[in-house]
Amino acid sequence: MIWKKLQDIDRRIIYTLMIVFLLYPMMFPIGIPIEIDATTKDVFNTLKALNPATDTVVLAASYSVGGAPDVGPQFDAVAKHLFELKIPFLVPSFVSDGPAQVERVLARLESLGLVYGVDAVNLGFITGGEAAVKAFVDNPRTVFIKDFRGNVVADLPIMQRVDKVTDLAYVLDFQTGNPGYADWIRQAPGVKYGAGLVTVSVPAAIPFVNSKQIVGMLKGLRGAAEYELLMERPALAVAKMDAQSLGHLLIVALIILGNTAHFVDKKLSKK
Amino acid sequence: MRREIPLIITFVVGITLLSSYFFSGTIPGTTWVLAKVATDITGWGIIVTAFAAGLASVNLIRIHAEKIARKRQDWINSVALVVSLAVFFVVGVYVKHYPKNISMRTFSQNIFDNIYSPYGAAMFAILGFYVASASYRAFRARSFEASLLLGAAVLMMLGSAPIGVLLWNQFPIISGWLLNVVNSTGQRGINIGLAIGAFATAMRLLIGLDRGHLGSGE
Amino acid sequence: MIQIKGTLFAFYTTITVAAIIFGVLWATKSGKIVPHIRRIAGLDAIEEAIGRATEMGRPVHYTMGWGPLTTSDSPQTFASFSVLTYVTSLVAKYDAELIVTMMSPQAFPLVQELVRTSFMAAGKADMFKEGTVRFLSEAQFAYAAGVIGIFHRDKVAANLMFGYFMAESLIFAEAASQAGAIQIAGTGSMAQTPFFVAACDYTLLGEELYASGAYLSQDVNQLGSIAGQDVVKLATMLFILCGAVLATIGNPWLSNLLKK
Amino acid sequence: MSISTNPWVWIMGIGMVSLFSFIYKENAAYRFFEHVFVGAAAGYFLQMNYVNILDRAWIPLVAKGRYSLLIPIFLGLLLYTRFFKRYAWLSRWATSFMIGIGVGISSFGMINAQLIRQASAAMMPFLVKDKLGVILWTRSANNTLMILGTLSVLVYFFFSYTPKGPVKEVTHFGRWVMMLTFGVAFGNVVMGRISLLLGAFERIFGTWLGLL
Repeated sequence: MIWKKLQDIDRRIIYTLMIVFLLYPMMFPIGIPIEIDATTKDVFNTLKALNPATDTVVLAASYSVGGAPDVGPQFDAVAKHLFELKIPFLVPSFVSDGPAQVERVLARLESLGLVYGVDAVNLGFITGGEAAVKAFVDNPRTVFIKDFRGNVVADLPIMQRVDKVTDLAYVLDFQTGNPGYADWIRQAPGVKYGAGLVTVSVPAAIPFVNSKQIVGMLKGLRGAAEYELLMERPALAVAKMDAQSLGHLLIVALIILGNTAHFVDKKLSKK
Repeated sequence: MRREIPLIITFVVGITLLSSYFFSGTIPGTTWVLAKVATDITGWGIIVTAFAAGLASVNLIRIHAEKIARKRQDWINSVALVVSLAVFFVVGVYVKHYPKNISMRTFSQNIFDNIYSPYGAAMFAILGFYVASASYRAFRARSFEASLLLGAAVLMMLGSAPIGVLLWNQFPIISGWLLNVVNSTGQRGINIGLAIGAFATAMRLLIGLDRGHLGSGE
Repeated sequence: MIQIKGTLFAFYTTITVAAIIFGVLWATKSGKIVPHIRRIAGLDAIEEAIGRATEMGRPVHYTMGWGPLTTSDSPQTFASFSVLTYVTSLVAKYDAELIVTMMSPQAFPLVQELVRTSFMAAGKADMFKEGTVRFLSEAQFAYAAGVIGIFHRDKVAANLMFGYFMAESLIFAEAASQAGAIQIAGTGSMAQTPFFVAACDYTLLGEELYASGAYLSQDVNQLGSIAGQDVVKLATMLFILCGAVLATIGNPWLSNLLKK
Repeated sequence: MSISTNPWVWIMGIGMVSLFSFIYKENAAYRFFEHVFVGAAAGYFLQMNYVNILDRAWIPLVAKGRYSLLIPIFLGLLLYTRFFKRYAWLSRWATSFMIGIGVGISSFGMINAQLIRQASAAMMPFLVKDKLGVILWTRSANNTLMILGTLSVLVYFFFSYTPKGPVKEVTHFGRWVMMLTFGVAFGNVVMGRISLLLGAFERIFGTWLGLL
């Protein structure tokens, strides 16, 4: 009987267990150590090797508010890193949620001394998905007419550094789906391209990392945690990794329980 | 004519864009630069899409207006929908035209930060629960194929969370192998198939062999 | 016009692949080839699902996910049109109720037209109402919130998902399963297929989505195209094998050719 | 930390909890906030599209005299002929224009980025040797597995041929590779999904209730 019941635990019990297992380590962190992936180091080292005098970077904000918990911390960490390295960056958004989220990050950096329009610009949102990526690649300087704050883009000092897409030292694209790495790979084959991915997109992107079409990749929240550790500034992302671990354990335990119940029950009913 | 013109439009636009990936320079017999024409066309697509969004919203509003007018069940919710639609639209448009009005800008950022953004995050986060219930429900080793799915999933979970390496230091190595070798293999095979299928579909549309989307010949 | 560097091989491949597909298609049209498509269980199950919904007196829900028209994922939308045409004709045949929810404003007018004309073709023009095809939201999770609300309020008995999906896939699949709906899905988005496989009753894998139009309609153009795709696949396999053999003996000829 | 006194944060917190409550049961609170959210998103996007029309069509047309923009504006307006039965067919001009873009933009990428690049990535040597000519067995085995696995998956996708005999075995192997792939993808995603939940908890239990 009990085995039959265990095969079919009410999903609400599962949900409640999830809440407990995740909330506990968030309130009382355990401090499980984190190893750093090579693809994260690629991003870090690529940025570190750039020259602030000549190089300009694109941080594309293509992450939706829904996926922001997974990707937003990556953007925060990298933007902060670029600010510390004094490398100017353009932020175009290819999803409509982008600019307002970027605004919050930039405001924080401005309070630390970032000069808007010189060190960074929030270019705003351009609709059209892949077509918009293509439009940006064709004309990075003129495709955005006014930025998110209503300035004329062409007049900003930072834009004088960029004429063609090949003037960009690195494009790092933070994405929760569409448009994403596939669109960039198709539309901008000549550009050094790195991706900040929502965890779900990672397996599908691996073949493109292996074929070097993607150079450097941050994998979800864990990627952000690793990046924070590389910068030696552990922040929010690192704090959440404990909860991740316990959540995984719970799910694995549930799967094992369900399967044990399934087999024991099958054996018992055969007798 | 009613069916020919749309087919011609699709063909001309499609061929122009496709050629722009292979060729540069001017279109033969004209002074038009191919790359520029292609950029213009994709830009126009953005504008047409924006008009389409208006059309679709009319459908949404009509359905809910009808609910309100007939006082159907849950009509209060339809009122909530229409009101929040109006607020977001009006505030956004106002801020666009008067970007220097600070109090309106703050209000606009507030409704974004406290309604639109967290509600989206909440719906997305529901996946955290669903991924747990789906794995519990679906991952039963009922058949050989199901066992493969289950085994790979569990090994991945143990390999990717920081705790996995503490349980057994081989977990990340196994999951790394699964991700880089097995996963690449499967993805590659499926991707190649998908590319061929998608290309064939696109070609049929380009030539005008698929015209189901044009409706019956009225 | 000047050839852009590095695209020569892609150019000839495009021409060749297109030529193979159209060649086989033409041969099928003229009756020289008669392709038989192997069984695709998920597509056979559609009729059963709609039949069951009819018996229960509850609606059938159809979604094509993001339904883009102007991106590289648009072929998935076009494949979904074919499935929807078939679904609509079945719904008309059984006198069931159909709800199509839309996230894409681009595809919305097309789908409205498609469903309306399919009902008309079945002689059931009155089955099409303003609420049959509902645009919910362009925003991914607002759309998801709306759809799962409909699952529960309208007590959907069958949930059909064909097209381009992102993260919302599992929200739909789990919520519909809790509402007790039978589910069939097919997508070309690699990242979402696992969720459909885990949570739906039937799932079309990868390219099967692109074969569904031919399978369901038995339209000669589509059948010919499927046969052509098979020839292209065979050629690709031989190509990969040759490449692997050449790489093993250290001959770079093919990899150099690819860079042209 | 203590509970928030900011009314905006309360709107956020109550809304989020109500939307979450769906996982236990569909209820009135969910329904209300679902409608608020759908409305908000619709209004937000409508506004975005208004801005797009203004910035990309109207202003360049009026201020810079770029008359070619009359074409997309005309096509966009044609979509609205759907409200007039007699002229509804004109809306197909606009939709076929969008389809043309989709066809043109997807074809090259499918062949170049997906077919050619992925096929060439599969062209690995069956045997890998190091500089001294010693065979690296693990890498060789991996490569062989990847090549044969990719080919088996492709065999599974033959539609106009019903597999028999040994070919049937190959399609089985192809399916196994795919099942493993899906398992990997699913397992990998669990982590990402949990981080979303953590993000939401941070807002509810941290920002709103002040417990974190």
